[in-house]
Amino acid sequence: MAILEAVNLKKSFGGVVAVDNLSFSVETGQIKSIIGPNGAGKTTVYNLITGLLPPTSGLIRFNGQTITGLKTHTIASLGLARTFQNVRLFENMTVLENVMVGCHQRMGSGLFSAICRLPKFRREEKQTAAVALEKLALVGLADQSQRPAFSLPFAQQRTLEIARALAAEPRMILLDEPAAGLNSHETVQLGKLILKIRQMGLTVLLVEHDMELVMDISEEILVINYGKKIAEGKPAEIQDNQEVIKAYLGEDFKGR
Amino acid sequence: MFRLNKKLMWLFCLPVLLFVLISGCAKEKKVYKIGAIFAITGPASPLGTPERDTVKLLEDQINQAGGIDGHRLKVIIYDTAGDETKCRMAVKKLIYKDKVLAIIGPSRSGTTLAIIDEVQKAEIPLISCAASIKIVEPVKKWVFKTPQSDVLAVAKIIDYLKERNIDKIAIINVSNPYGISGKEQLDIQAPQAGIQVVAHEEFGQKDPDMTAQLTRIKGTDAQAVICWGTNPGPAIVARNMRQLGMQIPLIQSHGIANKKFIELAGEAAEGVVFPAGRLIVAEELPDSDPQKSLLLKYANDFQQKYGRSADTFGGHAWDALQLVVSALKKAGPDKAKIRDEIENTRNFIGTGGIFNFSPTEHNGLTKEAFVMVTIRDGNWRLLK
Amino acid sequence: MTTYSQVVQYVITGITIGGIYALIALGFTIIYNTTGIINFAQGEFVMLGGMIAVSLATTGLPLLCAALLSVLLVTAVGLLFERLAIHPLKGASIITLIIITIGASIFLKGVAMLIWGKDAVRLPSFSGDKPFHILGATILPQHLWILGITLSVMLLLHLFFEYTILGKAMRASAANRLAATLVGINVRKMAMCSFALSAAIGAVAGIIISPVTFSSYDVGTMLGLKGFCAAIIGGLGSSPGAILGGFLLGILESLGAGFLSSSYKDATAFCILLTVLFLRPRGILGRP
Amino acid sequence: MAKNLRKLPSGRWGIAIFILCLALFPLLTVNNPYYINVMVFVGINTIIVVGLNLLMGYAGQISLGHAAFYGIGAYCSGLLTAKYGCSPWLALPAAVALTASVAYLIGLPTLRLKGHYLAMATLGFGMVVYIVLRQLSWLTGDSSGLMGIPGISIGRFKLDTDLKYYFLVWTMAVGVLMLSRNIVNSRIGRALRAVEGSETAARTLGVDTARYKLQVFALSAAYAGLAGFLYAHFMGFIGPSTFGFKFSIELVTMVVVGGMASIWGSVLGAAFLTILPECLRVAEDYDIVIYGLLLMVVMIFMPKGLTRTTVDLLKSRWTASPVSQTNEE
Repeated sequence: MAILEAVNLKKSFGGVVAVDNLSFSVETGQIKSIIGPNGAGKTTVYNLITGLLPPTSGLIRFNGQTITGLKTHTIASLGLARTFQNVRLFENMTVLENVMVGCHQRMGSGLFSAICRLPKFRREEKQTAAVALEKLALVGLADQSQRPAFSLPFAQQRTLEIARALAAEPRMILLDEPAAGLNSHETVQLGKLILKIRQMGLTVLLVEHDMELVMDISEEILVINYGKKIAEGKPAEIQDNQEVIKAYLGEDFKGR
Repeated sequence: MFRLNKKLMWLFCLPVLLFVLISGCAKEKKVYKIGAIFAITGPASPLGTPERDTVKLLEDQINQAGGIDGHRLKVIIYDTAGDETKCRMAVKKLIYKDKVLAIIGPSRSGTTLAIIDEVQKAEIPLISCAASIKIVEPVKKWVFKTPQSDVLAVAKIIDYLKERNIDKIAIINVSNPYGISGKEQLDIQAPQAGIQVVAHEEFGQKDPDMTAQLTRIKGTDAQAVICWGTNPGPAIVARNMRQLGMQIPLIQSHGIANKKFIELAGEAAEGVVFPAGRLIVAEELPDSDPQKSLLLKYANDFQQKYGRSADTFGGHAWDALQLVVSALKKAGPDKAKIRDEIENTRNFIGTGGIFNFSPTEHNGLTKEAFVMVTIRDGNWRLLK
Repeated sequence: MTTYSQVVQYVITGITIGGIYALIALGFTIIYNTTGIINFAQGEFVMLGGMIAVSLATTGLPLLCAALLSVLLVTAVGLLFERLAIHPLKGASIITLIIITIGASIFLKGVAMLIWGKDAVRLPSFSGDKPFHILGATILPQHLWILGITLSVMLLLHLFFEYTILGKAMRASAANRLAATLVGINVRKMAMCSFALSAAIGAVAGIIISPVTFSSYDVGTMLGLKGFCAAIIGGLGSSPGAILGGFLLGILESLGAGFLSSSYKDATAFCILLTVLFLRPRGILGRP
Repeated sequence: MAKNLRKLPSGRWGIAIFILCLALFPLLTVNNPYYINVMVFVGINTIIVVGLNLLMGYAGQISLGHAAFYGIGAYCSGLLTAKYGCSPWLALPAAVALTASVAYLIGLPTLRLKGHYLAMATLGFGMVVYIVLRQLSWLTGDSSGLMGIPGISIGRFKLDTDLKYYFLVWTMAVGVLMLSRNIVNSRIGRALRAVEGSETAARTLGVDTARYKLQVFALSAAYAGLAGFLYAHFMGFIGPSTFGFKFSIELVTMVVVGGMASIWGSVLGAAFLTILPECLRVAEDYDIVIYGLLLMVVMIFMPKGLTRTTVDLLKSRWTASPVSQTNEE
């Protein structure tokens, strides 16, 4: 069953068409990648899915429910989490607090119970901290929990962002170039982490430039250029697709 | 190193020595301390500044003449910036830190009303320099005021209008408590005298242009414009009226009784009529006028010391301080007795008029305290 | 007086005052574009322009000399302000910088009060006070001066930004600070230029308005606020927006005072502002 | 585990010491009502500034119209008690509720605006309220102000001296401080700080940013309403000029000078800028020049505000001897 479906998605900024009549779907439990040259519209697709931008036309269904037009935080609460190409941590908070924000929607206490420190509130805070620490342990940041987020090295900032997204306990996670700026060792670690996430039962959608990572872990790949789909299929198929090679991968990739 | 220390030692010793010296001198007779709070900065500063200057002038004069029964007079002056909160703090400081015997000021009605409770509670006499009638009506035990209330100014203007057979007027006022209170008084008193108010307009304290308001007045059948405000607004009104070619008479309030108005309005000031205390037309008063000599002296002293002409605002402070001083002379340094003396003051000749206080009257003036003044050739002229 | 000629009168008044608002709004815009700061001391430049011109004029200097000298002096103040208070703060947050401009505004106001006292002063009109009539409305020659000089300043600014190297450099650093740095423009120097320029514009506004509305040490606050208001209505960062916003605010305010209620004149101005913002959250000509 | 939750274990001690200082302050001043009086205003301003700091420092929204809420609170309570003979203790919830709901209604359209546009919109709102307070003399009593606002008493016990009022004001101020601290270290507080850090990221994590911004806006207005209540009954008289643009700017200045996103900074900022003008009285006419200059100097040399700069200094000393903070049970 498809957990995410995009139907005839279109987004134009003024005269520029960033996403053009794009349709694709992601199967539950899959790792799927979207690749394409810079400016192909990948991040725009993410912004459309998460509701940060309204599509000009078209539909997005998540888990069978149409989510176009819903507010970002509502979409998030349906079980869709994401990371950002340019890391967006809450720099004014500790690592642990960052992840605790991720737990936000699973907690219920409002302004009043927070003001009064009701027992329910205290209990919930404790549980949340426990969950957050668990997520940090998963990505290997548990020993950094009290550091201010901005003081982490870049690679760890990226993994923290993933932990934060996981804390929302989503059904599906959208990763936006998680390997950008990482060295090869860190990239390998990241690949392992993504696989681990999939094992937990999450669906992963990945936008990435690191072809090695993409080819290694993806089950399916979608290639877009100028906002249009030019190919879709298994990694092996994509590697052999003439259209893709011509438009994007170039001759040197074929040689590899 | 040693030399430096010696210098330092001197630096510390000097103030101590000075203090000993001063306190030694002062031991002869205790200093009488009086507090003063004026809006020296802020929007009401054109009122507060001459008030402060007048008080400083008087303080010097009194001390040069040997003080009050040999006691030096010290007036501690604080700025309220026209702000109620600041004023309240200043009053507290005067009462509890400086321990003054009486307080004069503040300049604005709002600030005065804000400290009445405090003054009543602390049981210290206050002589306000603000216009509103609400300060003394109903009478508060410890609160007096010297400026002629706007009620009296309005009454004087109504008399003038009736003499000229004007029965339709337009009001334009500044949108601060001074202007609004004037408007309210006009609205009350005009109908009683059979005068119809055909237009109400308003302008902001710092508005750059009033032609819109005046154009509206021009569209009515008003026979006179009455403007209630303090500089610079009224000057702009005068100039805008001239610009619009409005021929009907312009009557201003006592808020323009300083030379600045003539300077700002230029030619447009000619022919403007307004009620004012006798100070600004002192020279034209008949010699029989009991206030004349006093007014001339104050005006000359002020001009000499500050190189500016005195105005009625400074006069209010003059009256307030002189009232306190004369009460102090009789009563000595006792707040309650000072209050009683002020309340018992009769026929006190001040700059604002002849004051007659009583337990039911804490302003002590009648509308005779006003004369109607017009501006001719860039100078004030007594009407009639 | 007919309603028609009343309307004409209101509009003419509105245009002259609106011109002043527009000039102040332009000052805001120039600094905002190059530095991202809202300069709360902008009104103080206007005040200084008027006050300095008046005191120079009273020393017997010809009006034109006094005016030019005043503009130069205020420009110097603007430069000094940027050098001493804005420049040293590398990478401070915008709100910090804004508080500094508020401090500067209080400081300049205080200094002006000490130098010139608290009373209002007036510059003589540039060419007499004899009103003349157009379409049933009356105008003072000074109003024409205001309008003429306002429009010329706008034209000069346009030419400056379009055709001079410095102007182009300032525009470039406004459009994209990073790119401007990359092509070798000294962005920090541009910040200095922007302060100088908007101080000069403020001074001009202060001088031309002084014969009509007088100057005093505290005249800047309200004018500054209205200018800010105009800049926001037009769309912050857009020069045509600032001009449009200024004239719009001036005219609507005057019509509001004439036809609605003069007691609520300032309230009218701010209600217009709120309405515009609710309908177009980025101002009329603001970039989305 | 619980240790992890409390960022500053010394926070409780801090509050205890703070309360002790406040309680002892009257003894130090030999009970001089002038100092007590100044401290009352510091307390009142603290309440507003803490609220404004929640809004500015934590939710990242600016308000240049907060004096309006202060005014609405003061006038609401003043009118109810002085004109309609209501008990102040009934007027208090009314004033707080009114300011909060006005803020809520105003916030609905306003908080969609960003940055300087929001600043200008709140400024405009503040101006409109100020003008209305000044003009509606049939409602607000008199153009120069509303007189005869009764004092507060607790049962038979009348809070008729400044000292008694001082304790009332600071009890409320400390209450507000503790509440605000609770909020900052809670789910909502984290959500707010997240909004300040990156609004987009916060939204993708399911934080309904608009809702929390609105809630904090209303809460900070409620604080201002409470402060207005305290002010009105302390002064016994209120005039519109107190609640104008100037005070709104002063409040923002207090927040920034004290330090954004710092509860203690709010106390420091309010105290500094309330006491400073009193100290400058000796300078007479030069006071506003010095005030302006000091404001600039403080911001130039401590761009992060008084508390942040001090804390950073202390921290740089601490980090010299690294202490591992990891603690798991």
